[in-house]
Amino acid sequence: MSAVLYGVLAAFFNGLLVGSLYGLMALGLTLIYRVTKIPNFAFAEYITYGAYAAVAASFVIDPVNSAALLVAGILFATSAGAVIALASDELVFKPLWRRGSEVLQLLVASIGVGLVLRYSLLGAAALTGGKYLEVRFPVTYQTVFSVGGLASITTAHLLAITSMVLFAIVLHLLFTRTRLGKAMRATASNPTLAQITGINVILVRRITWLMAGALASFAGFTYSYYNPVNPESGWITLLWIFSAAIMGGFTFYGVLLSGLLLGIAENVVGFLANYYLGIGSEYNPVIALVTLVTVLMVRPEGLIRMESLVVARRV
Amino acid sequence: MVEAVSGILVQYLILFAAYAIMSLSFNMEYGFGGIPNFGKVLFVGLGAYTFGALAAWITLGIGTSRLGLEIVAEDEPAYCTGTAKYVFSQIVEGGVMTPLEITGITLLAVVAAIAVGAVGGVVASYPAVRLRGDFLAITLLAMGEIVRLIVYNSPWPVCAFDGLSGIPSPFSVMGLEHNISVAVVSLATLAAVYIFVSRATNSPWGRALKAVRDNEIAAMVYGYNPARIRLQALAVGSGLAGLAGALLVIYSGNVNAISFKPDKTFEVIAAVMLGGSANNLGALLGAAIVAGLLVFLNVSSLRALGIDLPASVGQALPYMKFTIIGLTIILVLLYRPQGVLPEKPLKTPLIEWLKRKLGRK
Amino acid sequence: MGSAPPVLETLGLTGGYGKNVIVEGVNISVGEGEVVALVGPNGSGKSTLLKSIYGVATVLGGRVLFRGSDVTKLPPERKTAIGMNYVPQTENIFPDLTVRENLEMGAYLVRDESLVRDSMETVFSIFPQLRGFQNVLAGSLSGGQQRMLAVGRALMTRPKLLLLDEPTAGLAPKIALELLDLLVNVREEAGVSILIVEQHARRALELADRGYVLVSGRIAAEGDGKSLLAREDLQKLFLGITG
Amino acid sequence: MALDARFLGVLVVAIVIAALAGFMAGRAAAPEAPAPEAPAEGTPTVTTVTETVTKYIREGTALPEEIQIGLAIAVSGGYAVDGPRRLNGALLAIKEMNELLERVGAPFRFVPVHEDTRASPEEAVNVINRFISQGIQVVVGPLSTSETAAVLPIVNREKVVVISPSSTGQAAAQPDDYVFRAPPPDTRQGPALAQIIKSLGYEKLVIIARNDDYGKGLANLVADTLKQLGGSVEMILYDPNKPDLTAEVNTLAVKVQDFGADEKTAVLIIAFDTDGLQILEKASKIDVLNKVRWFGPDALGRKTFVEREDIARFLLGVNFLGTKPAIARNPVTEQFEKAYREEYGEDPTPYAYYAYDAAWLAMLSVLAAGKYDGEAIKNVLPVVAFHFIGATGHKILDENGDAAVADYTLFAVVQTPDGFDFKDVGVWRSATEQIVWFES
Repeated sequence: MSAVLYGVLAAFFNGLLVGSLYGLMALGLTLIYRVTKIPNFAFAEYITYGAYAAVAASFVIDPVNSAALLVAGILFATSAGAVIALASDELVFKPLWRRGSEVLQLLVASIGVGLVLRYSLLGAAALTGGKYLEVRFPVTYQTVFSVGGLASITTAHLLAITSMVLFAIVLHLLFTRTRLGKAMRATASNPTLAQITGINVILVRRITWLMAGALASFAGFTYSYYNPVNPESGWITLLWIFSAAIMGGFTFYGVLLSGLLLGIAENVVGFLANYYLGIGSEYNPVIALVTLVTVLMVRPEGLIRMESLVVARRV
Repeated sequence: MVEAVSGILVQYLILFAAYAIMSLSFNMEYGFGGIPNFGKVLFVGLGAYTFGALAAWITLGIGTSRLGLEIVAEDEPAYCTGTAKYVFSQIVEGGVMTPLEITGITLLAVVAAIAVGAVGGVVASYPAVRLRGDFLAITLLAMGEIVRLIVYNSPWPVCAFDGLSGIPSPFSVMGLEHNISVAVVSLATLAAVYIFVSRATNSPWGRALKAVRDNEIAAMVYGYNPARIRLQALAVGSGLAGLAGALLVIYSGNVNAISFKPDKTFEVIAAVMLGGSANNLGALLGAAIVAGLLVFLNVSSLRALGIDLPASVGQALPYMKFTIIGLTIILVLLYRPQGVLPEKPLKTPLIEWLKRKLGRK
Repeated sequence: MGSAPPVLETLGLTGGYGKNVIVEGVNISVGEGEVVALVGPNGSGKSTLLKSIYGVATVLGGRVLFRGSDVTKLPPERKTAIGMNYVPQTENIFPDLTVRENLEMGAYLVRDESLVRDSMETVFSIFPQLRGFQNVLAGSLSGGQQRMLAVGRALMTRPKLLLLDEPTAGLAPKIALELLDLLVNVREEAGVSILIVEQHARRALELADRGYVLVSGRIAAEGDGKSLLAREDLQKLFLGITG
Repeated sequence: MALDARFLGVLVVAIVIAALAGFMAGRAAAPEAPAPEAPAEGTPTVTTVTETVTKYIREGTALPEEIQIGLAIAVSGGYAVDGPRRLNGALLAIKEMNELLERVGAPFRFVPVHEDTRASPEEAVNVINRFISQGIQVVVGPLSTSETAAVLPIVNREKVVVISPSSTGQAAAQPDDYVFRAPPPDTRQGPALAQIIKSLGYEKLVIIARNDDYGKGLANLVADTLKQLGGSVEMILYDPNKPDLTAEVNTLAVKVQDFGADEKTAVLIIAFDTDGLQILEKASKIDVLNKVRWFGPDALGRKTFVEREDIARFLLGVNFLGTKPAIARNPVTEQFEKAYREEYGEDPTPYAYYAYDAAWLAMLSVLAAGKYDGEAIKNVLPVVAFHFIGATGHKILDENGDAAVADYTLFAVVQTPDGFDFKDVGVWRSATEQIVWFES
């Protein structure tokens, strides 16, 4: 096989990994959006905080014991993300929601929350000597197998892909099969009525934020396992996360699919464009965004429509 | 001290005017028309690129021929070269061109910036007719990023990541105090834009826009064409955004795509939300708050005001600035949910007075 | 009304929103198995009275007794739990859930699966139309079907008392009347007492055992449906509303 | 340690003052004339130098009590990671100078005024305008060439001196202006790198570089020179703000493979911290990229790279060779590294050295000018620079006001008892166009 074919294969593998990361990150965003209708721009910061919390685990656990450290990293990350997500809802979003704020107000509030979180972390990192301006989970990924010395599948691939697929399935089942999930959807659909029917909407909301925060920071952990993370990392990725969520029509399977599509479009098309047309890889993000816009123009409600997964359409 | 304060005040007024124009245009689209134009910065950018490239191109063309120079540029516009910067500096200092010529070029480029912005708005109305709400917002945001990434990476139209710099200012050529002149012109422009936008939003067209926002079907019943009204709103709003972009370039003398990240859109949206959506005075007030926070929450501005921060606080201020902006947004939304000035039929004395004045003509 | 306490009794109930008083000093009662209609001109506070009883609006004074015990201060979901249920005038279904899921959510507080299945069967037997649409999103049902679903959802908790807030509002007259007729089935099949606010006053009073006329937040008249309809001083009022 | 710092600081000031005296004396003569009284020979005792400084200060100057040094350094928006470290370098210099001033009883202090330009030329203009209205006459920053180019017309108009600690692109190279740049411009490092690579026998080069003024500018210069020398070059430019760079590394591997991945193929990486770390880590896991030799410019000489064992091993394995535009390490370099570590608990990054030097240059020029005035500072700055040896070595400036040293130290990765470290292994002499290896 020629180098180009290996290159395409490598780009595809890489697209899988990056796409899974986008998808994984977008799942939590989708969860929040589905239940509370908030397009949460502060979501990016939960990811960053998760990565930082994962790294903080290495202060407690000796890095030599990598299995324990991995577990501790995940625990630290998810609990930190869950707490921060819940706190941002309790302090900001819930009071606004009670007042009946419109979507754009909630969105702007989330930008405010994001600014506070991001710049606090940035300031803290910069003013404590700079060692934490960039962090990396001490256990890093390993190559599992490699094709032609070029394309390889690593433990990061396995982690990102499995966890994304797993979480997407779990969330989908949660929403369609369980009492809690249906209560979440009911709360999203008609909060007043949900309350009347005896659903504890406040509790449902809290569970939602805890889960979404934990998901976000799990993604943050995965990210720091794969790449170095700085206080702006989540923010930089946010547009991709939103793209995956919107393109997926805010359905969990849709997010999975569109995350992968974005990742693969960016990498495979980017590689081919670079190799054959000489278009620099600095244009790769453009490819992903053009994919997003094109998909939305053709299918304005996203790749998978929300109801089509839940039920048969009305005849 | 007085000089320091006035210098910072001048910067504040310029940024206020630019943000106010952007806010008024976003407010017209979103507040009155319900179109969440998250690509605002795209149109500001289009205006800036157009203004910068056109002004630089014409000025350089005339300048080089008068100086008897020839510029050879490969793979990039001539105005990106070092020689071009030399020519520009000669124009400012050496009287190579008359103030009238520079002013003419500037005005022409401003008109072009508005026109290109408006055309961009027409293009953006294609998704705006098809998509709603969050989907539209993200699509426009993505379109903005697509354009920004391309402009940032390609030498055309504004010299890629280096940016186009040193564009001669008509005020410097005229021998005026540059920043003060820009402030005066910006405020005058803002006044004109404000009158235009309030008249537009109070006109039958403005009511049609609101009708489309509140109930599209009802609006259709009354004979309005929602798609057409959205297109008009986006075209006018984006033209105004282009104007704001041109003003920013006149002020700084340079244009670089990196300045047009989505953050700027968010600042504008925050301004409108803070001031009060669907209220033009609110948009002004919001812009005043946002520009104020951006300009005054800095070590040098505070020093100019006689506030001397301890060194440690000074070092933390660049970070605290945005934390404070974030907190302000949150607190205003929590305690003044409709913004400082809520939506209401516009019948303020100032506007009534202006209307009478204008009506008499 | 016999020795057993009425299902619902209000004693000098004053209610409204925030500090705004809308209904004042209202005394009404609903007996076991009774259908009671609440009629009156627009803006007279019928819906607010219902909401005050259920606890969605603010109770500013007076008491609400449910089967003899004071439930004035209970939050709505607790009232649901003890056998009272309420169907709001609008937004009374979960549009993004299927018909089946709507009914399941109606029985959210019922933990016993078999009870839920039985209740669902009851609902389908009252509203046979819904059976075929079990897996359809509620939001895509027709207006009349949505109202049926709303009532069906409320029946899922097997309530003793159903508070219906203008179940026919916005429906075509023919469908509205069909729905009202079905409500009699509801009483038969589910053994529930009903307090109904209705704009089709004439038809409602014909169906109801008793009725109250509410004017400007106070009870202006009460009695059985037919006698109320017969009263001349009220004729204009009913004609005014039924159109 | 404190004594060392003061001693070195005093030494530098003494040199400057001597230079100033020479400059004043022979103002009409060639300004770059070396200072005759410079105490370069022999070591002056602290006492005598302090006395000189004290005398000079007492004799009265027009300097205000608080001398503001503007620091227009981005600490967010793409510079979030390295910006604060460069800022720290500058702040350290100001702190050292103030300690010295206190010691000699000077009635004035330097006050840092830092603002974040957010790596945006637009905001850089705002910051400079604020600095100007606040009366600041000398500014350290901005970092990037685009920001520097944007403020250039303004500072020329307002006569305020700007010393960029890290702009190297051509866009800000202009003669006779108020902009000075501490690092040597790419125009020197680029060709030097190409010649070094060619002289070691490599003819096929794949460059992976940041698509910004620094990366692309340098990459183009290397490519042009190498092509002139008969080599072939492939280039991969990436957006430094892109969250993930695996695609770029894959493309790099494919291009290396296409070149044959033989003993004539090499890779040149032009990256900063975050991106560099990512690229090296991912490259270390690809076989093909382990087979060819890697080169890098000064920015790769960052301690972080050798602190990560996997990356250090990779760099050692691919026989990494870096270039840095400085004469061999000098006492100032070591003193700076020591002080920086003590102050901030980590090693300085490459451009923190330049920020440190830029701040020293700014302050010394203010002292040398004897008044806080941009025009006066601009006039003495080249002379001060000529007599200045900083943490990055000698700061002679060229006609554009940019650092003009043209020799490059070559550094490699070595294994030490404690782990890995960088080691200077040779020097590239631009005059002879030859490498002189330190050891055989």
